[in-house]
Formats: sequence, structure tokens, C-alpha cells
Amino acid sequence: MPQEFKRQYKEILEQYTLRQTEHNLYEGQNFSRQLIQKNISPEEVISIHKASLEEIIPNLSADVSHSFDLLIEVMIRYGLALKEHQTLIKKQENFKMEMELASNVQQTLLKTKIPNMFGLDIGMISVPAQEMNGDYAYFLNDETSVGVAVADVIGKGIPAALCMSMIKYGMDSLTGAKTDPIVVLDVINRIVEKSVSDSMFISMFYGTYNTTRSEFTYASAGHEPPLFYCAKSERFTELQAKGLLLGVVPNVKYEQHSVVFDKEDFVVMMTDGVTECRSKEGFIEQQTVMDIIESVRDESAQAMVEYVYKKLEELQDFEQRDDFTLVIFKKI
Amino acid sequence: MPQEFKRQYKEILEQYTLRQTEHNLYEGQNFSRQLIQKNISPEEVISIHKASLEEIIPNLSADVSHSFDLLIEVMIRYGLALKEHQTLIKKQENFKMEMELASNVQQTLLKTKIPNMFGLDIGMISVPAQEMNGDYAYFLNDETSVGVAVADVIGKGIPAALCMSMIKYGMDSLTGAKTDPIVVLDVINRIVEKSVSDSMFISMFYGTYNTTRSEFTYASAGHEPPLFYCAKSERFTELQAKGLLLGVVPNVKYEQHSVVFDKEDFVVMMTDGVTECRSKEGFIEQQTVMDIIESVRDESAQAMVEYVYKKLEELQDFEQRDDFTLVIFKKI
Amino acid sequence: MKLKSSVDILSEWDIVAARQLGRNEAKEVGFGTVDQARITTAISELARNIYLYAGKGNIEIKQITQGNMQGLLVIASDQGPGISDVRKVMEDGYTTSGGLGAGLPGVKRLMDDFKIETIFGEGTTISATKWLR
Amino acid sequence: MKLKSSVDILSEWDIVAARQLGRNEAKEVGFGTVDQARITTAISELARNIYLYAGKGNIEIKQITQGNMQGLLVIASDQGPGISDVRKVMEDGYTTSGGLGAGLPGVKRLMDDFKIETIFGEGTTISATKWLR
Ligand SMILES: [Mn+2]
Ligand SMILES: [Mn+2]
Ligand SMILES: [Mn+2]
Ligand SMILES: [Mn+2]
Repeated sequence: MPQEFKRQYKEILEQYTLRQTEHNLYEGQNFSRQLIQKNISPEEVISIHKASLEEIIPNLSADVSHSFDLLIEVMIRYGLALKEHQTLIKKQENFKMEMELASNVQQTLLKTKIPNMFGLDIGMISVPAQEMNGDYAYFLNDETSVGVAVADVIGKGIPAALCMSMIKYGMDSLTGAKTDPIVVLDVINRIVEKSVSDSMFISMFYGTYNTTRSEFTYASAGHEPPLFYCAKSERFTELQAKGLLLGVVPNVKYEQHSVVFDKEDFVVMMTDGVTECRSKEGFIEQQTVMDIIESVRDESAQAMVEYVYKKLEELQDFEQRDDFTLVIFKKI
Repeated sequence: MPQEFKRQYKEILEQYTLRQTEHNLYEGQNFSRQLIQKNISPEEVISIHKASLEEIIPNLSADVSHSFDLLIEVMIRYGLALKEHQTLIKKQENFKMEMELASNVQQTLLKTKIPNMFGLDIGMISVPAQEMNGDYAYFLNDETSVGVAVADVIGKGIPAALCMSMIKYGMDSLTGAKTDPIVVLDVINRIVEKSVSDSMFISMFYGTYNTTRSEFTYASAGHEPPLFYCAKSERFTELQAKGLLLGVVPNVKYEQHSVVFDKEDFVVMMTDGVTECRSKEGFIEQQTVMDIIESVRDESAQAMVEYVYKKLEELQDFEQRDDFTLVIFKKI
Repeated sequence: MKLKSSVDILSEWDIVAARQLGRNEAKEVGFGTVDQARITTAISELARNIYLYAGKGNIEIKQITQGNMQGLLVIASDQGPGISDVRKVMEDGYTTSGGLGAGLPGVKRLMDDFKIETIFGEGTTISATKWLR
Repeated sequence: MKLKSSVDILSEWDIVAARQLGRNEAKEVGFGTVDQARITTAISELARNIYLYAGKGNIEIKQITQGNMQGLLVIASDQGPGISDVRKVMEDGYTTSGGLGAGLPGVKRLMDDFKIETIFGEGTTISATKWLR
């Protein structure tokens, strides 16, 4: 038994038996912090308590003394559980370091550069719920066109992150930003269908904006529909486009549509981590999300996506349940 | 305070104060198993003990009674640590399930088919040290040629596994099995160099066997040299080829060499998980590995790799420290 | 019956005062010894956090009822620097607050309801309730 | 001084006998109350494992010395089915043995040295030593 702890504890106990003050209990509490830090097990605490009490009350009845031996016996298992906890904490820390490294690797692997386009303001944010991101946003561009892919593996964590790397290499194999959205989805669908087991599905949206014609052409593989904001009418509409999730069957017919932007119009592309935010009271309404976006429509696209993330994080009580990705294209 | 536990504990304590037998302590011990399973916290145990003692010894001194209040105060933190442990155990279980899923995803993503070639017997085994594999073997083939890539990310676990997916997509972008090994390494090196952070390196061997000419052409990016076994002389030689690890610099000059096979000759390609096996007594000698391989030279290539794995697993006391990959090409 | 009371936290002594207040109120509501100790430990952690990270603040204790449930509400507020990463602070084993079972996750476990509001640079308010069973 | 002694484990009563033997020997060597309880708990777990999984077996207790160190060696042996996956049985939180801190990882933690030898289908021998400090 660590003699120094015994001495300190006896002093606190002695004071407390004399006067039952809150201050003495506070000292006991602070002392227990130290005990835990020094790996003193609960059965040792009982043993220290017993020895102290025997010194403080010299004629302590044998019954009381014995009773502590039973208590020590009972506490042994609690001590074991605590030691098990310390092992697990160490494991957990190692795992965290591995995940941090993995998350860095993923960020380097999947990094994409937000292009600088004439007449178009682009904002992007992608925040994983856990260490690894199962959402993905990727940009392709040339002089007059900028393409953007937004994808979400159904599920999150490491399995989703592994799948996501596939989309990246698929996108890398494409030739340019002008490729038709339905062609892009078809190429990626074939890759996913070939490489991924039947239980893994990916939703993906692909859109390409032509700065000369201010035209946004898009297609969707079972992905969350983007919101198009018309500045003139001050109204949102969903950009619907039918198409099956990636990886289900090799041949899918995707729909392609376009919309022409006026100045200040913007499109908000996202994953279901944005629309399926939950607060304690239930799902956050689409109208709420729209109101939040509209309230910052005059900000830059990047400021907009960051503001929306912060607001939704707050509404969710800082418990992010799914990966969150938001991309805004705004004509300026 | 759960009344039923109180009643049971009081009975045990009463018996124990009467007679301090081992049997009573054993009952206390068994009882504590139940307490822990029912999430009774240590501070509650003290409280139960106090209440029981007060009933068993009606004239218990106030000092003793008070002393338990301090003990309860001290135990609160131990109770918290225990609850934290239960949370962590649940997390750990979820994580295990996630890793199993991730490992399945990886196996599906990286799956490769061992080709069936006329005149060449091929065997392959790849076993990860943890759930995820940071080693990779991949086959390409046409009528007369079969190419094989064997790669190892420096490091293991999830970060390594993420990197590995890159090699797969790089290989997929190649046109055929006849591509020169130095061209293959050059293509993959450029991909890796572009996508991976400076702290991640990959060693890779690429060889292609022409069944018409019985010729094996190969190049290496800092990879473990394969062992070539000449059946006639019954001797092993290392197939050396200079070349930097993948991902260090964009332009690397690789060396390309060839060797012609006679009947029964074979080449053993591997990762350092094979050569750096350790037993309790230290590293396992290369000669030992060679002896093991030679002892089964008359078996099929697949039987050979499986036998070598089993033997080395045994020598290592079943503690596999690194991912283990072995490929054999044997002329028949 | 005093239904609301509070203690300003300016020195370490005030931590003891807040504990004392909490224990008295807990006794009054009818909590047993173990729950009294839990509530007091929670108050202790909250007050200590204020003292260590915000410098000063306030602990308010309220007896509350909801339907036929009775409980004790503890509100810890400060105008300190705020918490920049709430998720991280609420994580187990995050060791700034002294290891095993301590810190805000500990407070959450000791009480039944727990809510944290923080504005970076403006301060933090934590509300925690324990219900009588 | 009796230096070696053993108990056959055939019924639950024998678990208590093994514990008693272990406690007596531990006392004799000079272990304090807490260590006595730890050694006894370890013996309890080992004997219980024999009783539950092998049906019958033996617990042997030896007082040992090494240099100027004194200790107690517990050997639990059975001719039961053996352990098919030692790695798994030694894993924490592997819940067949009744949860938190129990089972063989618990025994390993309670003692200073721990060795397990098992042949599938032939039986298991576990040796665990506690040294007097
Ligand atoms: Mn997802
Ligand atoms: Mn999602
Ligand atoms: Mn490796
Ligand atoms: Mn390796």
C-alpha cells in the first residue's frame, strides 16, 4: 500500500470524522483524482480506508474491521474493470493516431482544387462525421467550363472512404470538363459496378457550368437534388434528374437537363448529410435550410457554405451524424 | 439503491461478520460479478455496505458511519471511470464491425484473378497482419504473356490500405500484359508521386513472363528482390534490379532485366513480410526460407505458397507482424 | 423553501461554497447520499472548469418540477473564452481535464440531462439536471 | 512449511477449497490483505474455468523463490478440450467469461507472470506467479 497516500488519506478522514464539512469532502474528492491518476485501484482505496480508520478509532470493533475484508474482496473486480479500461484507452489512442494518419492520407489522395473561373463564384465545404470522409467533391475545368462531381457512399467511416478513392481514379481517367454529365456518370457507374460488392452503393451528382452560355448541365445517379436559387423571383427550386445509384447494374439510362443562370442566381449541391440534419426535435425542415442559405445570399459562395455548415452544426447540438458536403456555384 | 442487492449483500456480510470463512468470501466474490453485470457502481456498493453494516451493528459509532460518506465521495470518480469504460467497450465493438466491413470492401476492390497460362503454374497468397492489407498483388494477362505486380506500402493498417487502392487503379489504366516493366513502374510512380504525401512510400516489383520464349522480364522500385530457383543446379539466386521507391521523385530511371526459365525453374516474388519474419530468437534466416521453399519444389505453385505461409506462421509463434505476400511462377 | 440560489466563482473557496449549496438543495429535494455526492461532484467539476479556464463565473442551483417529477437544475455560466471545439471537449479520455472519468463527459454521466451553449470568445453556459427517482 | 500442495477440482465446493489453500499459502509468504484477495480471485477464476469448461482438473500452489524474491506460483491444469483460439480468449472484453475484467485477461492482470499452454483436444495448463514486493 503506498504509504504516502495512506498518510494523506488518514489526515482527510481524521478531519472529516471530527467535523463533517463540505471542505473536507472537497479534499476527499480532489484526493481521489490523484488516486486514479496514480493507478490506485478501488480495492486499495478500501484497504487504505480500513487501515486509516483502525488508527483513528483504536478500539474499532472487530466486526467493522472484518466487514472491510469482504468489501475488499468485492472491489477486486471493480479494480480489474478499471485496469481493463486503461488498456482499452491506450488501444484507443493508438487507433486514433492511425486514423489521423489515414485521414491525412485520404485528404492527400482526394484533394481537389476549387477552380478560379471568370463570372462564376465557387464555394465548397466537406466535413466528415468521423475521421474518414465517405463524401467526395471533385472539380474539373478548362477555360470556359467547370465540372463538379458530388458523391456519397451509402454508409460512412472506413469502408465508405475506401470506396470513395475509386471515384477519384474514375474521375482522373476522364478527359475534360466538357464531358457530358450522362457520359461521366456512365463511366463511373461501370467502374463502381465492376469493383464494388453488391451491398455498397454510391449516389453521385455531376454538373458542368459553361461560363460563355451561363448554362449549367447536370445529371444525377440517385443523388440528393440540388437547390437552384433564382435571384429575380427569390425562390428555390429542386433540380430533379432521374437515375439509379452507382454500382447497381452496369447499364443505366441517366437523364440530362440544363438551366441558364442570371446574375446572382446560384445552385446548391449537397449530400444527404446536409438535408438529413437532425436536432433533438427531429429532422430539420428543408425550408429551414433554404432560409439559412437565403439569409447569406449576398456573401461570397465560400462564405455561404461555411455559414450554412456552422448554422446546421449548431442546430444539431454539435453532433454531426453524417458526412457533410456543400458546393455552391453562383453567377457573378 | 437497488433493494434486492442490498438484501443479498446484507446476508453475505452478516454471515461474514459471524464467521470469516473462505466460503463467505467466495459468495462475496460471486456477488460482485453480478453487481458489475448489473451496472452497480462502486459508490453504490459502498452505500450498500454502509446501510447493511448499520443494520447488522445497531449501535455502530457515528464516526464509522461518517467515514463511509467520505469513502462514497472518493469512489464517485471510480464509478465514472467504470461508466467511461462501458462506453469505450461499445465503441470498440462498433469499430471491430466497421473494420470487418472495411476489410471486405478492400478485398472486393483489390481482387485479382490468377490467370491460367499454358506452360506456367502460378501460386499466390496475401495475408494482412491486421484487418486491412497494405500489400498488393495484381495480375494482367493475354494469350502469351502474364504480368504480375507485387507492392508494399511502407507501413500497415488503414493508411497503407488507402494507398494501395491507388496502385490498383493505376494498373487498371494500363493497356496490356506486354507493357515493359520499366514503363509500368514509371506510370505508377507518377500517379503515386502526384497523389501521396511525402511521408508515404511504396515498394513495387513488376515482372512479365512470356510463355512462348519462357522469358521473365522484370524491374523493381526498391522492392524485395525475388528468388529465382534453377532446378538443374538446385540453387537460388536473387533477381536484383535497381530502382527508387515509388512516390519519392517524379522521374526515376528503372533497370530492366530478364531471365529464361528451363522446365521446373521458378521465381518467388514476395514482400518484406516474408523475409523479415521473426521468431523469439530473432529474424528467420533467408537460408531457412529457401530451405522451406525447396522442400516443396515438386508441389503445385499454389500448394508451395500456402505451405511456406503455414511454416513461417508456425516459426513466428502465430504472431504475424507485417502483411505477407508470396507469388510463385513455375515453368511446367 | 428557497427555490433558487447561486454562488459566484472567483476563487477556489467558492468551489466549496457551490458544492455546499448544491448538497443542501439536493438534500432538501430528497436525494440519497450517493446522488448527493454525484450532484456535488458535478458541481465541483463545473465550478473548477470556470475557475481554471474562465477565471470567473457563476453557479446557479434551482429546484425544479416537471409533471410529477422533482429535480435539481445546475447552471454554470461564464464570460470566458468559450469552447472552440465542443465535440472534442465532450469526447471521452480527452485528457486536459485530468484523465479518467473527469471533465464535462463526467458531468454528463453524473447528471440526467446535459446541455452546453458556447460562443467562442463570449462565454459558456452549461445546464445539467438530475431527476429524483 | 508445506511448499507444495494441490486441490482437485471436481465440484463447485473444490473452488472454495482451492481458494482457501491459496489464501493460506499467500498469508504464509507474507502477502497483505489486498494481494491475498487478488491471488484468491485469480485462483477462483482458474478453478471456475476448469469446473465450467473442462469438467475436472487440478490447482497446484507452490511457494517459490528466485534470487531474493519470494512468490506464489499457481498452476491450473486440465485434460479438457483445450483452447482453440488463445489470442481471442486473451482479448479484453471477450464476453464469454462474464464481462468486465473477468476471465483469463483478468487472471493475467491480477498476477505478475502468466503463461498458457494448450493443445486443442488434449488440455490446458496455465501457470501464474505473484511476487512479494
Ligand atoms: Mn455516406
Ligand atoms: Mn450521407
Ligand atoms: Mn506494408
Ligand atoms: Mn511490409
